[in-house]
Amino acid sequence: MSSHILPKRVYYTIFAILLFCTYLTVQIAFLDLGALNTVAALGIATFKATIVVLFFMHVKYSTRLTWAVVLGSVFWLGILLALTMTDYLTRVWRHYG
Amino acid sequence: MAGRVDNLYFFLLAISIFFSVLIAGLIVFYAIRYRRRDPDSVGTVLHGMMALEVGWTVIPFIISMVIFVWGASVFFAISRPPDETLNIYVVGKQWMWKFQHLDGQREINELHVPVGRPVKLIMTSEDVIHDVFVPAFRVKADVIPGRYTNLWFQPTKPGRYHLFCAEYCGTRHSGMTGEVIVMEPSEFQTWLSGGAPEGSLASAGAKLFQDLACNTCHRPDAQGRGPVLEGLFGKTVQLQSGETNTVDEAYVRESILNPAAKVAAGFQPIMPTFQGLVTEEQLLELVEYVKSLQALPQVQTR
Amino acid sequence: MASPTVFMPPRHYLNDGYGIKSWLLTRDHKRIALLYLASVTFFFFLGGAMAVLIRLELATPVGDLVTDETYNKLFTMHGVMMVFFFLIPAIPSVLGNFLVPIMIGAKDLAFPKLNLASWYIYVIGATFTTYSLVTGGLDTGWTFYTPFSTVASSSNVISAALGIFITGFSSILTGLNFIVTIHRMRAPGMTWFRMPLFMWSIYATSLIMVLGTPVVAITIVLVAAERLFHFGFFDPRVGGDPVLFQHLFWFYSHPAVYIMILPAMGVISELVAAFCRKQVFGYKFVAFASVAIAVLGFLVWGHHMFVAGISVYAALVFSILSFLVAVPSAVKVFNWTATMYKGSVSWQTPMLYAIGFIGLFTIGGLTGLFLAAVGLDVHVTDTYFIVAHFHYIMVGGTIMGYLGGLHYWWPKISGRLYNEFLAKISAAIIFVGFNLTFFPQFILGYLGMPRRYHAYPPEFQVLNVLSSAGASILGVGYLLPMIYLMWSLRYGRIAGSNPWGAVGLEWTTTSPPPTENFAETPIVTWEAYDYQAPVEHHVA
Amino acid sequence: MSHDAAAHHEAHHPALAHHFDSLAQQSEATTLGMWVFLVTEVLFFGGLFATYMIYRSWYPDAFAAASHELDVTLGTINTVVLITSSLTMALAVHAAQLGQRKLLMTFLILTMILGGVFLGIKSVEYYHKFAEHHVPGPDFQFEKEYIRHAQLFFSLYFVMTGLHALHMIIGIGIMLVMLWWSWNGTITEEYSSPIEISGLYWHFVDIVWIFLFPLLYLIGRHAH
Repeated sequence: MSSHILPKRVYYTIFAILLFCTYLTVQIAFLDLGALNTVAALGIATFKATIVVLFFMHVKYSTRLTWAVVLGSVFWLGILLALTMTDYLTRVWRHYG
Repeated sequence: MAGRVDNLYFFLLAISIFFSVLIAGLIVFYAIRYRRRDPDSVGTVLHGMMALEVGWTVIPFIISMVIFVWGASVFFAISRPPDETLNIYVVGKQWMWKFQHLDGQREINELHVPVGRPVKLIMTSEDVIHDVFVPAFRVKADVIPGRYTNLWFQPTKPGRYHLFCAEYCGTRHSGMTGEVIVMEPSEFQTWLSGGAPEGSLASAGAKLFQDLACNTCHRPDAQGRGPVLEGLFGKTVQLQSGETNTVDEAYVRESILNPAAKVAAGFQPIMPTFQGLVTEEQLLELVEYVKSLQALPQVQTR
Repeated sequence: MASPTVFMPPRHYLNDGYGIKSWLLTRDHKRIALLYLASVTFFFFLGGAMAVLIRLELATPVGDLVTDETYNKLFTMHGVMMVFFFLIPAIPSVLGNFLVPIMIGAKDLAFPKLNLASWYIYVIGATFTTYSLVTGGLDTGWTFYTPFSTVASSSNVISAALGIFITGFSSILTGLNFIVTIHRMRAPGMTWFRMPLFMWSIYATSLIMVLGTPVVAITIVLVAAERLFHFGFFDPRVGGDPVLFQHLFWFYSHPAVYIMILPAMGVISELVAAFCRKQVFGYKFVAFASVAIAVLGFLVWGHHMFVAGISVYAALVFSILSFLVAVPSAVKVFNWTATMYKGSVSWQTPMLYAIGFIGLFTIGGLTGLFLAAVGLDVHVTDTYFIVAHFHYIMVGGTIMGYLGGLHYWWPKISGRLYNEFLAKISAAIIFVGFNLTFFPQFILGYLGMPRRYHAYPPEFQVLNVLSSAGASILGVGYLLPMIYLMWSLRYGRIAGSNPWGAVGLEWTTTSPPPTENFAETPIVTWEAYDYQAPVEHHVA
Repeated sequence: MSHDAAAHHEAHHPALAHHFDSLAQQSEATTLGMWVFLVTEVLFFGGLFATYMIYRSWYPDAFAAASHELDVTLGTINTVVLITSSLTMALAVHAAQLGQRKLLMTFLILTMILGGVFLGIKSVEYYHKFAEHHVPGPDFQFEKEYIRHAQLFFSLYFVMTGLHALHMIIGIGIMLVMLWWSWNGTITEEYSSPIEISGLYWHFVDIVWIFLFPLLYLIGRHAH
């Protein structure tokens, strides 16, 4: 729907942020931060994904229903990951072999 | 144990009968009491009563929580074996059960156990997922390839009880049955001593330990390149990666099959993998052998 | 019925174009519903035939009718056919497709071409699965657990998995179509709380179809990758975890059982309202109960794996959540019962099916509590207690609901009335045959007879013979509706637009309805199931 | 679902399907349809991410060792290529909304080219894997210590990037159709929703890669 036409410069700024974040995530990967590496990598990736969703996919200006669908998909992915982890984090005997 | 499961079962049966009869009775009664007498009659309007709705949401919730707590307590009892148990190893293989007592007896599809003593089965599978199910003891546990699962029961009455495979495992899944034979302790001893042809599991493990040349690196005098195994079982060891790890069946088995996964601190990951070189039975023998190695007295008598 | 003019409209969707092309390339949701009706019925009887063979085999303790190899293929195909090709598509694709646009006053579904595509995808998926049935069958069970399905099974796992994978998309497209239609194409005045409860349950079912099916799709891709390219995802020899397969599989397959039961609950809400001529008691609670079941249904899959080696802590988490999902179902049953209080309860066949449903679903649901209690589940899982539980929900619930709905909307679909007397007899036969088949299995289960056994110890024989006897009665019971419904197409009395005197947009248009459903888009001013408003305003 | 005069003007618009009341209702429905489809895609890849998460938590060192075998520079270039294609796609949508046909077609072609470049680089990487025997199966070679768990990593690598590449190919196919519709005038300023929803699909495929890149390529790089 030609609901909300964004000015071109919004796209270019978002593009620049995305490139910078890519550069950032690659640099951080080469520093030894232990467990923080994964947190940083996922954090940056989530940030990049959110700005793509909000601006490139116009969700920022879309109906509340679209918001519900987007948040719903993330929530259901969370259910799958979280409840599976309730099993794997608390298994007493180690896996091996 | 069977008693506790039965009590929970009868409690639930009572609740189910109560609610089924209630609902079935009500709908049949209403169907008859308010049956349509003339074709155009319309039902009287009843405005929903919030109290009723909340009532029949909260009450089933409370009942289900009671059942949950009771079920959980029974499950805790089932899933945590007592400390002192008679350990028996079980290897499930496509369509047969192999049992191994610690003193070396091997049995196929039959398991002799003494009455009155808690028995713990330590189980693994050689191919697909199986499941040891003894209906009389109300116990069941899947047998998964690649790791040990365990199950415990305490028989109270001598006799012969069915043992089924309860996880579909292929063509002769229904043929993969066996029998648990519960005997008086005295009878069990005679049976035990009668059939021990090639010595205990640990002794078989010791022989294997030499054949596979494990002793070249694992020496009692700590000169070898591998850690000293005497008295190691049950202790916690420091790992290369800084974590600590208790030495139990799973750790011994993993270190044989996949040595580099959890290298002990101060040692190089040079041990070759034995994956595919040792069968499940041989693994059990080695584990028993390591368990049987007592800590040496301080003086190096060997 | 007392409606003034009983006539068959000259032009309606059935005679709006003739010939194969008008059916195979139709975009009319009503015709697509009939295409689904034909294909779904075919697979119901194919799966049913296998069930009869299984029961015949189990009449004797020794496996003597068929070899154990064939028996394993029989119960696998019975499971696959019934679950993926009958229970999941039946009510949503047949009754849902036909009624969703009419019940909300729309001309058609949001994406008619996608709707036809979803039927073709269903047929392609079904062809693959039938191919694998004909050329040697599948012996992994409908659950195709690894490492048996990936390493040990030598049957046509890939072609059957491909069939199920493709049919999954037909389910996704149907769900997607319903969600968009309900959100975007309701007639003016048709607010969410004026929609019939069948729509609420179809909406909740569509949510599950869309959110659950993709996960079983990826699980099948992983199993296929493991079989074809040695990508050992679930292979313990490479460090994979077979229990992870079960997590991914049941993440979809438990919500799938709610895909099967929720539409049937929707049908029952309609039947109880129409045949008591009363607003369903606690309309909002029943509506939200459907959505609650859909959401909570995704949190409970672990109760299929209590003995499969998951940790004690996880077992308790899944157990408590499983008890939560039981509460909305209980609320629905209580509300149906309360609706019948002081209603004008007619004893026509659809209502008999509804009463049968409520009774049997209550037993099915309560036995579910046995399985959610972990301590008890350890003993009864993988035994005939489970088989009895889910058949009480699937056969006692979904199929009773499906037949009730089919009978209730048959006049609207075909414009003809079926023979009431014959219908009541077949309903009674089905009720008796069903209980005789599956109630003994509860006892068998507690005595410890495991599932999927080709031969069993002799002491279980008596109950098994009872169950086999019941199965043959049930088989006959299901054949009867086929006969008198087909008969009614030719010789049934003309139904007229509202034979039951029910309230609902579908009863305001002619039977069978015109291709665009309504002469002009209706404006809805009355609440759902408002039987107090003057009757004539409901007849278009 | 407004019943005002505008509906009559749109009533005969070629692209308006018979069962919709207005173009606005139709494009709202198609957009919602695409978003619901993207939910299924999120959960489809979600199953893979769950598998990845568990096996990486079980075998961190093997995954780190195997991840070092992947070429980070090629991965980074691919990420930049895909983000640029997301930009050109967004600009294509922008042009379609303003009815600038020429600009729309150039951006669509640019997006397809960038997609092709991505697939090219991907096939180069796949070739390296085949050459170095890193494809799980009988002839899989890797350092002795992690030979078995590395196979898990590479199985995940091939299935995740393979499915992603498949979705990329489907995306390019959609772009071709959009190019054809833009060329023959189906797409106008009034009726630009097909471009918008293909844009949604393309951005989604880009988001999947945004997560795949760090998870597969950047594990434990510091040890390198």
